[in-house]
Amino acid sequence: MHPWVGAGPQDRRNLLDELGLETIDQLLARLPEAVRIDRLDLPPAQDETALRRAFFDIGLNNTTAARTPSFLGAGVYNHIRPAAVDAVLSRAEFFTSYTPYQPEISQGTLQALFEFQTLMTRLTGMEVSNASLYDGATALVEAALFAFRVLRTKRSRVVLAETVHPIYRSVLDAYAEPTGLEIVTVPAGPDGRLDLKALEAAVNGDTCCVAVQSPNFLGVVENLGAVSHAAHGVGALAVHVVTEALSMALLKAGGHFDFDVVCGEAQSFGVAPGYGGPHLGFFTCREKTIRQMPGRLCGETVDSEGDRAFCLTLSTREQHIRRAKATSNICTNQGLMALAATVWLEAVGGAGLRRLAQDNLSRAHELARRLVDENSGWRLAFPDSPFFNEFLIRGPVGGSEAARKAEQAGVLAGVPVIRWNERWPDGLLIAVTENNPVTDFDALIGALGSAS
Amino acid sequence: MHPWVGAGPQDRRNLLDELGLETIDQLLARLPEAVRIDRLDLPPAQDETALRRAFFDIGLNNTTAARTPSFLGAGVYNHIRPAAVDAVLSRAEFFTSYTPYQPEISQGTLQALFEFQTLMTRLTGMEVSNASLYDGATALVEAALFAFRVLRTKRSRVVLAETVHPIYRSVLDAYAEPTGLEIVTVPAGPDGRLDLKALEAAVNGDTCCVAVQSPNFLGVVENLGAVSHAAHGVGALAVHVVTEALSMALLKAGGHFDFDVVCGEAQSFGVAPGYGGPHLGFFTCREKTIRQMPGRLCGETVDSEGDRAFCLTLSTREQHIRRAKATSNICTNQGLMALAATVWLEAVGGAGLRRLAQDNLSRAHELARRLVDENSGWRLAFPDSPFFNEFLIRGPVGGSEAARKAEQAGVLAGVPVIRWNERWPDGLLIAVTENNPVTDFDALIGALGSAS
Amino acid sequence: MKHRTLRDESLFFERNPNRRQRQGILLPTFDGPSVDPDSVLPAEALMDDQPLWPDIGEMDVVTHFHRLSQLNYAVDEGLYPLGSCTMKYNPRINEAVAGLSAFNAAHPLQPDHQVQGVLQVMWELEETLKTITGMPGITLQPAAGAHGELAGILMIRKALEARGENREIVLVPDSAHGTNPATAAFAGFRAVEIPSGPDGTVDLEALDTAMDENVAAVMLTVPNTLGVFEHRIVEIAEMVHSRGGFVYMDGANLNAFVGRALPGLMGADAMHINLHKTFSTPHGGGGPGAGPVAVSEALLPFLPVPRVVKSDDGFAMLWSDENSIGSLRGFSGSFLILLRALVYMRGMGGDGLREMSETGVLYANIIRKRLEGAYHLQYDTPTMHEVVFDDSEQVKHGVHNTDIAKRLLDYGFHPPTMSFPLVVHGALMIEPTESVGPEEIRAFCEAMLAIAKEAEQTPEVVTSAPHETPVRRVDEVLAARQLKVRFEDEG
Amino acid sequence: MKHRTLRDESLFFERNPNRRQRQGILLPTFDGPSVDPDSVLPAEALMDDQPLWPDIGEMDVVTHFHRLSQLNYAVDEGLYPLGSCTMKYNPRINEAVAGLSAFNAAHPLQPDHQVQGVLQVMWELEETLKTITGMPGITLQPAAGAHGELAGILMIRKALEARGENREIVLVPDSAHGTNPATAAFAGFRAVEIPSGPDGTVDLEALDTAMDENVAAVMLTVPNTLGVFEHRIVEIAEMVHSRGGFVYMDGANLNAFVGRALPGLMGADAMHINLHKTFSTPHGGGGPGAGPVAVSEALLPFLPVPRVVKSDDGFAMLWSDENSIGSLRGFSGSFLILLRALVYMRGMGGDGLREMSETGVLYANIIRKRLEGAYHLQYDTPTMHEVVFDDSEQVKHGVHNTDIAKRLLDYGFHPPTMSFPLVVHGALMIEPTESVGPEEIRAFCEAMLAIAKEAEQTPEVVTSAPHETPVRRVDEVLAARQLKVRFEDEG
Ligand SMILES: Cc1ncc(COP(=O)(O)O)c(C=O)c1O
Ligand SMILES: Cc1ncc(COP(=O)(O)O)c(C=O)c1O
Repeated sequence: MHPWVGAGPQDRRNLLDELGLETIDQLLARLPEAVRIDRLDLPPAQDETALRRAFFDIGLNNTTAARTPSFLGAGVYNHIRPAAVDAVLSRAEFFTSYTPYQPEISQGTLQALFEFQTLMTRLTGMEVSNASLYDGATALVEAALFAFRVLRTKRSRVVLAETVHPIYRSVLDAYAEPTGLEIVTVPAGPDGRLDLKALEAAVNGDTCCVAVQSPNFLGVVENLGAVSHAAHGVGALAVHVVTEALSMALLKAGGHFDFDVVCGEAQSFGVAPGYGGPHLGFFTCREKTIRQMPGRLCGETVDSEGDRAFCLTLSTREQHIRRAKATSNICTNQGLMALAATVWLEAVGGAGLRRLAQDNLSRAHELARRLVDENSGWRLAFPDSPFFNEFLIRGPVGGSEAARKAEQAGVLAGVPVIRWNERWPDGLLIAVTENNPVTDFDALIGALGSAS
Repeated sequence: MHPWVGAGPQDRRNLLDELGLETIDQLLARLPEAVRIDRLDLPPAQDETALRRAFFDIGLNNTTAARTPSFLGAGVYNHIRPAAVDAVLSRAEFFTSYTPYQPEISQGTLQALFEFQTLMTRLTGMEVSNASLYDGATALVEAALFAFRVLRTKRSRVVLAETVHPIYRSVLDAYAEPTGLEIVTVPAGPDGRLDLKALEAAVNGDTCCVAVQSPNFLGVVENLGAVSHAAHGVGALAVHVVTEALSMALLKAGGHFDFDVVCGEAQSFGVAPGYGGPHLGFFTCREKTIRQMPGRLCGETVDSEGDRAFCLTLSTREQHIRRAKATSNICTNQGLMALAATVWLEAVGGAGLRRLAQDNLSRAHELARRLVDENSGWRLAFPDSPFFNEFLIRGPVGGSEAARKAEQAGVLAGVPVIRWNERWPDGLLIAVTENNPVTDFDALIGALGSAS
Repeated sequence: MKHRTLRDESLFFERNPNRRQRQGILLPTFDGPSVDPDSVLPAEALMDDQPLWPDIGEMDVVTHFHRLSQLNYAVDEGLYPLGSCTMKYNPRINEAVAGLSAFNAAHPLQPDHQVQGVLQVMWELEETLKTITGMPGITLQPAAGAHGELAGILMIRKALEARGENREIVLVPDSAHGTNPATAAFAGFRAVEIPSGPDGTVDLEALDTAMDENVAAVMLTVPNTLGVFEHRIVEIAEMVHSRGGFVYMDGANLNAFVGRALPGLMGADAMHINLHKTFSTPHGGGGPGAGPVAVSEALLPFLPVPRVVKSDDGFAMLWSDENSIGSLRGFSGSFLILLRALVYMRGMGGDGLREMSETGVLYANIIRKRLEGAYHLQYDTPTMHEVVFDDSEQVKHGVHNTDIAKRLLDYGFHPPTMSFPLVVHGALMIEPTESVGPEEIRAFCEAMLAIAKEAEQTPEVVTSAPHETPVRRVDEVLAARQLKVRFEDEG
Repeated sequence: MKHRTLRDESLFFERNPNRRQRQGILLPTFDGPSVDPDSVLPAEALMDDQPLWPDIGEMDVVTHFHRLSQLNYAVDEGLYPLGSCTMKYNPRINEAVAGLSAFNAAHPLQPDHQVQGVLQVMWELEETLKTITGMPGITLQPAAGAHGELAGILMIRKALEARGENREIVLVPDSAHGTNPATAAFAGFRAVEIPSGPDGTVDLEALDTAMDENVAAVMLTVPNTLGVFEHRIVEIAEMVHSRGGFVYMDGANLNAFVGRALPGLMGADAMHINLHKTFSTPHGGGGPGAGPVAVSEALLPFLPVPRVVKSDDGFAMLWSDENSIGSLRGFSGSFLILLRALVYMRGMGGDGLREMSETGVLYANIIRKRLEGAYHLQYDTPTMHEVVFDDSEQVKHGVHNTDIAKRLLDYGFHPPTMSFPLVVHGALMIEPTESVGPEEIRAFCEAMLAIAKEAEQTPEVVTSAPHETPVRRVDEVLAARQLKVRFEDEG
């Protein structure tokens, strides 16, 4: 019997005897003949030596930021992941346990979630945070549905900035029809920022929310105050979507501009890029709307001796209690990623987080300056718009071609944005983090120079 | 202040205030001027990103069995190291704790040691085992000193088989003079086995022990019964040294031949080659001589409520109690490696261990057969002598040259033995483990063929 | 039983409460010029420079989480018999492979030729899942089971649309998991419950009545949440299909029959597969999971994008496809979870996977047999991989299922799932972890029997449990009444 | 204080006691022909095919050790104030680097050109240690501190031999660690004790008398085991040297002054450095460690082989050297420990290393200040990195240092070192872990003060401690009297 199966062949024999049976087949007698098979046509079990070799070899077919200078961002960032964070995550007490439904032997997970919620509210300037959602894109979807529920009217119009991550927008599109939402997209101006005039025109009495991303997909910092003003002007909710969560250490998030929801992706906080997942959706809102919030929530309480304790709470919002009337169908969430973010944020520290954001700002602006100064032909797509650690550049060739050439020079140069929107300049979106030393800058500048 | 220092600059200030001091220097006032410095001339601290890059790059300058077919053995073997073993060893409860002097909060380490001792006695066929020594070479030294103590006479002659690992022999040499031992080496016969006639001649009334390795350095299985007979014939102790501990699953160790000590190296049991350390010295002997045993020992006892418990015992043999009269000066030992071996041996299992040894035997004999059959020019140095998973081959060129050529063909072909002994055939010592798939065989045969 | 002192662990925010300057991680330093935020960012957008929380040293961070971890039970501690949740052993080799930077540093927007290894893994996983389900199409995108349900239901919706139909109802048995009706509602359908018959399976007559031309799909769990196999599944599927509906199969219980039966033969049109249940990826204290969906021929055109395709030049990501329902999340899936599952499947091989399922069923039946005298069994239909008892015997002594659960904690076991499925009042839903040896199953049964005895003889010991946990019984009602969901500094 | 139920964990040998066929690890399979042992090995050499112990599944192995681990205290749980042992935080980055197969798969008999990375690490570590000690030569070979002592004393022996001298005595202060006299004896010398003076340092007059032409070396610990700096170290070294002896310095306490003083300036001829103390490599529940030795000009010719040398072609291993004392172990050192230490040193930088030492001294002084009223301090000489109290105040109430230690366990702290150094009767030797925040130091002091109060008011609570540990007070006397050092099957 396979070592991952606890009982050997003699054990099986004994247990069958105890049941008064001859064969396992007798236990499976209820399976109709028509659906049965005897065995799977799969290769035999591979031992660990073989597995390690095989996957190491498969991995050789990937070129990644681990060994190649990379400026890829666009919603997934290559930030530090300290060894101490990995060490905590590899504690079996955390990674092999289930959702903490039994609080008495889950205080570790619960307290960590409570700390996660606190960290997220402080970062976003909001009052309450849930314990995670699948990812940033689904967090945006949940925000739109949340707005619909909160308003309790039949307002179904979601006004969406064009500068929201195009993948998030397409995800929202996929959910829109079945959930009965109507999506209206507001274009960006030539400065890469949401066109506020167009926004004023788009919102109306049928609008349930206005959603804006800042820094937006093009790296540009939006005018959040104006957006919430426009949304609230028509009685709609204002939703701030964040894809680079580190930005909130330096740039006020929606909570400071009277937004009703700040949500998005917190992969930046200690979660591996991992070709797109698992990542960490987050969702924060106002206390008064907490009962409409999707996802799990951890609360403080006491035990029977009056000592502080934590447990999941307000589960009457959730599918396992409320079934068809739940605020969302989410069950398994991204618990371990929320833990990763908690460890990461606490290890980086409050002052450290600000320093790190400041570091990213400095690097990105220095690289932008050098790209312009040293590479005749390459320039910022939005030279007058503020940015944090990501910016769009244009040059003598298109983004895709530049990226291809840079790859030959050993640099993952950035994300060509043309694939999503013909209206956007055909450039490269460049993200810079603390993991890009100056030698990466030199490599990029050299590569783009030769791609000119 | 550095993050590995718990107190920040303000904390330091506060604590100094509490002590009524102005500066740290005041705390260090007792340091004489003449010995002081202000700072170390070392590079500034490197962050983790920098460290990872730097050591990854340094590692690129190593070629190892991890990515290259390897037949290197000679006392250090490339056996499986299952992920589950690593996972256990990375539990902070094990790897960040001290020697279990406080048994009440060290039962985890203690019970594991008790299990280690049990496993080692079963493997060696001996009665008692200590909780580890530095490595196989020092275990041999300790065995000789142990024999000297056990006999309580002034017998100082250590009769050593020439086929004991040459590095072990040189280590014993280094200790011999200061400890007052006299080393007499008995040569091997042309079959690669200890010359029993010469042994008879070498032992005498001044002999405290006879030490033999089996399988010996050349891979050949020795006649253990004859050795213990010879030793006991003159009232000396018989010491069996083992460098490939896996062999004991298939080949009776000294315990089955009335030996007084079975000791050596257990790196094979889940410990990384690691360029030579940390490895795992082990030492087993008879119950009647336990008080002369070097190193720590874990024993079973009860707690104040009568429940089974474990603690370190017979510490009156050790330096911290007995000081100059201790059986050895060893203090820190190889605790975590003993744990690795325990996890490894239990995971591999009793029947599994036998299967694994059988597997090694099959592979080694098949490779030997193919080398001889397919590579005209290469042959076994000792064609009529029994071997387990390691054997010496001779060919048209010397071992060193063959290894050099094989390296160019991408194979770490084996250890050239000529460097230690001009008397031995100038060949290659080839070790085969379960981590050598048949493709490795093909590579070696190809490489040696072209080296002919 | 042993026990051990654990230090009270304050909240992170209570550490270094005076916010003294400390440092938790040595951050990379930038040699270039530092940019003043004021000079490049609008003043009104800037946070002030007050740290949002304290800084503590690296060791204090590590001890904080070490101590917190000590308060948790986990699969590595032993049997975790949560029904429906399928707590499997998480092989360490999965983690080792997922730790390779060649995989975890891959960026989802890299061009295909740079990530052929990633795509190969996804492709092979799809092929393996096709073999296991006997179904022709797979999407790896969903982030968990519930998300997979949504993907399946949306594909069904789209298929109906393509047929020009506008059906409004999804039928869901009363024993179904909460995500089933919640998903149906989320996808814009009305969830209508159908009752279970006396043997715990779907009441065929009720289904017959309910299954009309307004029904888009029936959602069935096989085996169902009572651990009972829907033995008339083929007839049911035929009935549903013949009336123009689709069969959604909740595959959370696939672990009961891997290698012994094929959902494809049962007539499933869509079925999610919880890789974090059947295929051993860790639960992570609540997630992440992955919920690939297998689909029938009929739903193939509607599979989400992006998805991996294979051609002569290697593998490629298909980012759009005419009839696809689109993308239900960012990027193409929780890749590092998918990777772990593939390592597991390869590590098990076909026979290993079958042996695992068989052992789950065997253990569940042994538990049933051993506890049957002491705990009441509402449905005595043959048990597959899990068995649902109830507390009716114990209620006579004032002991409820929650009390039994809490008392088990004192015995060092994680309790079964409580109060689900809803069709069993006071349910105790037991699903054994198949990777433990029979000794552990025995120990669990002994603990359960001891508690049954206590319930009779000293019920107050049970009702006041747990006694030996880091915190005593937690007041969940208070938590909901006096909501406190974040830490607030005193000052 | 919280506490938590832990399952009793049987011995591995008691699991699957009937030795039913199971499998713990899927072993690699060999496609070639299987060889019958009887056909290739002598019959009398063969084991019978009875397994030597049981086989259990992989999960059972993992749970076994998981549960065992729960019974241990560890640095990651908090302050570990073991005097002399120097329990430091073990940075996780060390482990990450040591996990690279480029290092851990290297074989010690590979030719130098294949392992230039390994040799570079060793070379750089030697250079760093030279800077830290101010001494011109290093051997990385010793496996631990005691092994380093032996290397040092053997070099001294050889140096004397080279001079044609045959000195027989090594002087060791009465406060020295047990390994010092044990090493001297091991190396064939007679260890002679010299008393401490009233301030805890070496009695200079006694030394003056003892230090004759038969004395090979004086072994000094700086600061000594009382945490007191030998402030006349330079004079002592001069005296010893002027009479033809050598100064061996026990560097186990080097962590008290890294970056603030140099042993090279103190006149040391040889000093071992416990990388597992001063340089953060984990203690591993008893080992492994590494004990490199720094030597003065006078001992350079005698350094052990093999050792790394640098040339224009890169690094090389020197396997023999005319005057070398030879090899004291297999191969060239515990390389993976050396590697961790270098990662730590680079991660700390020169300033970080100094700050760490300073903080250790600061914490020790704070602890001294806070506990001074409650516990008796035999030597009130200024404290460096550790402070030694004794139990004389508590003995008045029948409470001994062991009782205090055991009671601390109930408070969730590891106790200080007990009954060492021998010059203090009933010693409690406290050395703080420098990486904890001041809050942890405070909590420890509060626990110590609470126990001092208990000793006065409710001494029986202390003398019957521990109360909240996985096992209660362990009978160490019985263990030695009724020796049971391996498990024996019943049958
Ligand atoms: C029967 C059943 N269906 C669906 C789900 C939902 O799966 P997930 O938690 O992965 O979203 C679960 C999980 O508990 C389940 O047990
Ligand atoms: C002062 C002193 N010297 C020597 C040693 C011996 O070092 P090791 O345990 O590494 O052999 C120790 C270790 O406890 C010590 O504290």
